[in-house]
Amino acid sequence: MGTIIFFMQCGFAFLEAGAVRSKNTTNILIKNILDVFIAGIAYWLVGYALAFGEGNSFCGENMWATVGLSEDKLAFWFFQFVFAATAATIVSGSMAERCNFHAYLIYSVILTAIVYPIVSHWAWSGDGWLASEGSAYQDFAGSGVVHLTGGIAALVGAVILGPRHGRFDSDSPDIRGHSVPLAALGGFILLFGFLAFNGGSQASISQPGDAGAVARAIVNTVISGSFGGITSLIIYRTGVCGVSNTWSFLMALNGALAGMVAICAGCNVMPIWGSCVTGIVAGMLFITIHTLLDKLKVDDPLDAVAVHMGGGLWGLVAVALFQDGGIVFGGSGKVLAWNIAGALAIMAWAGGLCIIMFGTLRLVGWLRVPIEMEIQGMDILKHGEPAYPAGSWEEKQYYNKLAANYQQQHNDNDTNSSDRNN
Amino acid sequence: MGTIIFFMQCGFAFLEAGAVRSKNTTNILIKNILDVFIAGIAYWLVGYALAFGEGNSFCGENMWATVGLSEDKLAFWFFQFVFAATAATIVSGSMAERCNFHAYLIYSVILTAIVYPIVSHWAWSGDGWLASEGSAYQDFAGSGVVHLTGGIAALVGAVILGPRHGRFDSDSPDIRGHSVPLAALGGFILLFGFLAFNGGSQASISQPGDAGAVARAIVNTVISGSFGGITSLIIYRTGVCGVSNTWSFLMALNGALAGMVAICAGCNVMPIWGSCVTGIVAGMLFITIHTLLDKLKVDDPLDAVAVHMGGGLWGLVAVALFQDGGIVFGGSGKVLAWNIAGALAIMAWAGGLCIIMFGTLRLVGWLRVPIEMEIQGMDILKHGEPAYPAGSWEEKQYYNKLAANYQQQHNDNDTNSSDRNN
Amino acid sequence: TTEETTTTLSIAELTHVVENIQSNSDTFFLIIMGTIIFFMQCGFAFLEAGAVRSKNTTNILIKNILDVFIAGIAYWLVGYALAFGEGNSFCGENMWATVGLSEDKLAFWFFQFVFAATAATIVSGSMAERCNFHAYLIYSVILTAIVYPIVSHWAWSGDGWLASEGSAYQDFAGSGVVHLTGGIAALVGAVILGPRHGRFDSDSPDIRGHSVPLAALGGFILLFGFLAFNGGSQASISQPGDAGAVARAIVNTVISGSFGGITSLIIYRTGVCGVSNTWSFLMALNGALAGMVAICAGCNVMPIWGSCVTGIVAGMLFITIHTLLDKLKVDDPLDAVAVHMGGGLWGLVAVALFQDGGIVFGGSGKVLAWNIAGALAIMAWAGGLCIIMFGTLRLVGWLRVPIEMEIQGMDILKHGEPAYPAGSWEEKQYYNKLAANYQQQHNDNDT
Repeated sequence: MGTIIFFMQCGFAFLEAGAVRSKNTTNILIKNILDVFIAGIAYWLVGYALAFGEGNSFCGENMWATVGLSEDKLAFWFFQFVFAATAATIVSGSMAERCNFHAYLIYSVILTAIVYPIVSHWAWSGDGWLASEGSAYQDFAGSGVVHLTGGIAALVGAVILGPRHGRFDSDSPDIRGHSVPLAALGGFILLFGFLAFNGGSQASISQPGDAGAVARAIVNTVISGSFGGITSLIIYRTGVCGVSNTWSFLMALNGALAGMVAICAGCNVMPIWGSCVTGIVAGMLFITIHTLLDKLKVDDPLDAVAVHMGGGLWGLVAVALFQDGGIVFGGSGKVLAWNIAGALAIMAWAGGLCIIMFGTLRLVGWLRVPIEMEIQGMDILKHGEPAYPAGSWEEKQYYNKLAANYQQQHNDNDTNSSDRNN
Repeated sequence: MGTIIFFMQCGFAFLEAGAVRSKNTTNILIKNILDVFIAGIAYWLVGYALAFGEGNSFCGENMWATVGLSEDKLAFWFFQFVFAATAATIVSGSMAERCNFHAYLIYSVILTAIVYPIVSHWAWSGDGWLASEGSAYQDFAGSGVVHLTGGIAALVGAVILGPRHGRFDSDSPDIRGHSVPLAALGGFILLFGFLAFNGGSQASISQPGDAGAVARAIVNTVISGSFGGITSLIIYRTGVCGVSNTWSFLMALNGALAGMVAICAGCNVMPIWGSCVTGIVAGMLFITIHTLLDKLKVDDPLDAVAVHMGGGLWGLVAVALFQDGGIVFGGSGKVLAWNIAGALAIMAWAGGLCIIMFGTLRLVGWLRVPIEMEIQGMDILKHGEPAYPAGSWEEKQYYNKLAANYQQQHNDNDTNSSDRNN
Repeated sequence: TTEETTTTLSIAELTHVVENIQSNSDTFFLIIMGTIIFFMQCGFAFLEAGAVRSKNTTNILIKNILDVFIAGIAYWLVGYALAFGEGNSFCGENMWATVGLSEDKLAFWFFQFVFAATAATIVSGSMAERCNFHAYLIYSVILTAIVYPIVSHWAWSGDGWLASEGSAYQDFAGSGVVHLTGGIAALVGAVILGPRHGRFDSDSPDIRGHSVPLAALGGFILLFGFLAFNGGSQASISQPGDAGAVARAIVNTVISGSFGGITSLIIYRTGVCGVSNTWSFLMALNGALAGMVAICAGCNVMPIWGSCVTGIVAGMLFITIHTLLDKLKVDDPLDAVAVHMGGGLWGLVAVALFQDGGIVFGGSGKVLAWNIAGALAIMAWAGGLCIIMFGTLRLVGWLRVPIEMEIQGMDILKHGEPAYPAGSWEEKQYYNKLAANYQQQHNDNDT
């Protein structure tokens, strides 16, 4: 299962690669692949110790560099490492196309070594204050721990970094991703990976009831994602948000992802109609936040904030409402209270640290690339590897075609101008 | 296993995306992703009840919206849902580039809610007439249930919809897909998914003999696919079908897929040489149907009919011939008779329903997009998301290159004309 | 006494049930892992597709998909028999076309078939963009039917001379058997075939792949597949200690790959190799792959810090061989030699050094000696056969495409399927844009 979740890195990479312009494609790809390597190293050296070492209710304190980790726990290490890499990857999306490479290196080390591990210690380690006996915090597959943490970091990053050049100029056209198929590929892989993400969070399969819980988690993920996708597609189509009213592929995809994020927290304990409602609300919430950020001139090329922060927050509420014995069944509000407390703590911790980190980077001028580099693209200037080198596309078929078409275009223009002259 | 089969949706999406022109890429991608979501909703609400609810020999009658479904069965639900989505996806291929989006929404709901579930009830539910004790129908992984159903629907759809504008004009060039790599990506994912599709159909792993059956299913799938691909590649190369004689990638890929479809029915009970023969015949059959449809001016951009209907039909015959104790071993023809009966019933049911459905859609004028939209492409007009937005590819390297090349091209042309003048 | 009989019976039954579940879960484990490794073919295909020019994309894709089909047929008919049939210490001699293979062994067949296809695929990378299609068909049959199976017989079949009791050869997931074999064949092929037209001309620019995203896709899939490749090599999951070994293999693979990638990225950035000093995506990716190849041999027995060192050295070694081949004017478009031969060789050494009880722990050098012997034997066998094979093909003139075809690209001339047909990209948005830009460009030039 960890192996399949690992594949989600590929999904994020292509979702992001498709959503940037061709001149920054290599840049976003290298960020995503380094997320894996950096997480591998940082989580090995520091992160796992902070997360699952023995310690106090705030953080763990031993097993640095997995020294002293028993062999049985290696599979668990791998599973948790993949989660850490996922949390870090979310951020690179909202900061795409304008973030400096050095700043990227710094923030991804800090996120995977410190920010995320401590959150996961709170909720998933035996010692953590959200996992202790008195607590009723419920977050099965990380709506809060993974997605809210990543989403809030993405929001802070996007705000401090500022929008891309020309993004909110009234006279320039929308900035679009350069390739819908690449984004779609990423989306499909993420849908596939989410099934493993939510199913695998049971983390065991040999106990009585495990198989049922895993199956329930997967079915709920499918249903919530389906309703999320259809909901946001239809809302976008009606145009109530003041935006265009087309059948948008990216809205359907992101709505589905938001639905899947929202069901993370409770996918093992919800009845199926509950995940249906969760998905619908997640789809609506996604499109609301998407529109809102646009209004506030926060530039998030990937909608990472709307998907992960929106979905994550709602997920923590939804589990308290719809789980068997939850509030809509007349249960107590204890889970809801604890989940809200947990969400606030996560937002304060991750948000606070990110404000300090990104703020410092901005003050010393490392956060953002110079405006010339932003216009020319980072692939050639920074990485020396244009994503689609013009020299490797030199084929007769294109030039013949182009020459012919240019000729025709030319003629058309002539006709047009003569029309105008008349 | 179900999770990996789920990934086949991604395979279909990219096989189809690569096979259409760039102006309809977003359109086909959104169809494929919605197949998942629509199947998720329709199969949850209606389909599963018709397929595996308790009922009569024609259809099931309870467990609508999975109410009353025990937790043990959720994994089974997920597995069957993925199959339903697969059957629906096959159809979108043959109707690509000219089918109206509303028509698409309607037919995919009907396919996943009614047409496919009832067929699967017949063959795979305990109550179904093809699964009853008297029946000898054999269809392990759905050559008939999934692929023949999807294939016949694809055929009916393509015929009623008519060919794409300019497809069979004698003076216009072939319509080609816009990207072989995307199609290849889809193909590779499908090969990968088929291993899980056929292996996973055992649906249990803890009984004695299960592991052996799964292993046999997978090895047979590999062998049949390999021979199918090589066979159709070589036949195409010889040019006996009156077509060009190049080493065609798409022929090799589609031949292999046809081989894998054909082995579905008997992959658990065939000797390995049997799957070798099955693959070879499937490859030949694929290329025959491909040529035939071309002659009949039926436009199937994806060869979905040749792969799934051809492979599916032959698979139902092949299992009767080559299984241990089958006809070539001197066994009785009972399985063959039942399988042919089953195939006819499936074709009558799925074909009949599709004729009514697509016929009605055509009569009310919802089936096909207007000719202007077909020429300009649906991505921009319908979805507002061109797959490769020109604005996001504005890079200096391309313009410098293009200007230089255009100049050179221009000069070449001048030289050529002056040559001619001399 | 009746009670006793029933008890014994039920215990016997229980044992039977447990054995049954064990063998089933072992088989299932192999199949799942094999299926994921099968997906590595897709990874190789796209890594290579992204690394060639657009005019040869279909060509490299068809080679990669045929690798699967050809390996399926050749390994079924001949390869498996040579590899795992009963026989002598050099090769197996029965079970041609899997006749006589028991049902239990089918999962094992599948797993080994996938490995064979992997070894063959490595070669198509280093020979990309100029190798004749017929030559490709011939060499991939020979590689999957003869060259690779015999190597795997030596090391992994009970009869093989590297697997016999006296031997201390250690190669868990095939640093030597798979990657060194493929890497040496790739090297021989690239040398005999010669560089691409214009590759080392001083005045022409670098030849680059046409699409970084495609290469990246392949790379991500390979990283994913390697986890299964190394984890799955345990080949069973029901024995005590199996789960631990699988987990250790996967963690070591992650760590070694991470350090390999970061190391070669940083070295390339410093520019010490005399090359440009940018943050290169392909360097990071290939360094990570080299790290993962190098950890194959010992991923089940190394401490985690050992795989950290292995990865760092693999990253350095990768970039050294990459630079060296460039200097020697050997044209390897995919860096297949540097990744697989470099990583594979180092892996065989690393396991002897860093495993629990290895040389750095004061252990004996026996494993190292045997591993070096094994590496030399593999290089002699695979290298020798490839020299004969590629040499003959070159002599009869089948090895390389004519220069005109190389310049125009093989997609249209050989396969009739351009990867991106110009006719299917006819959209108003592009022409309007182009016309406007050309105009502007024109004006700029005038200025």
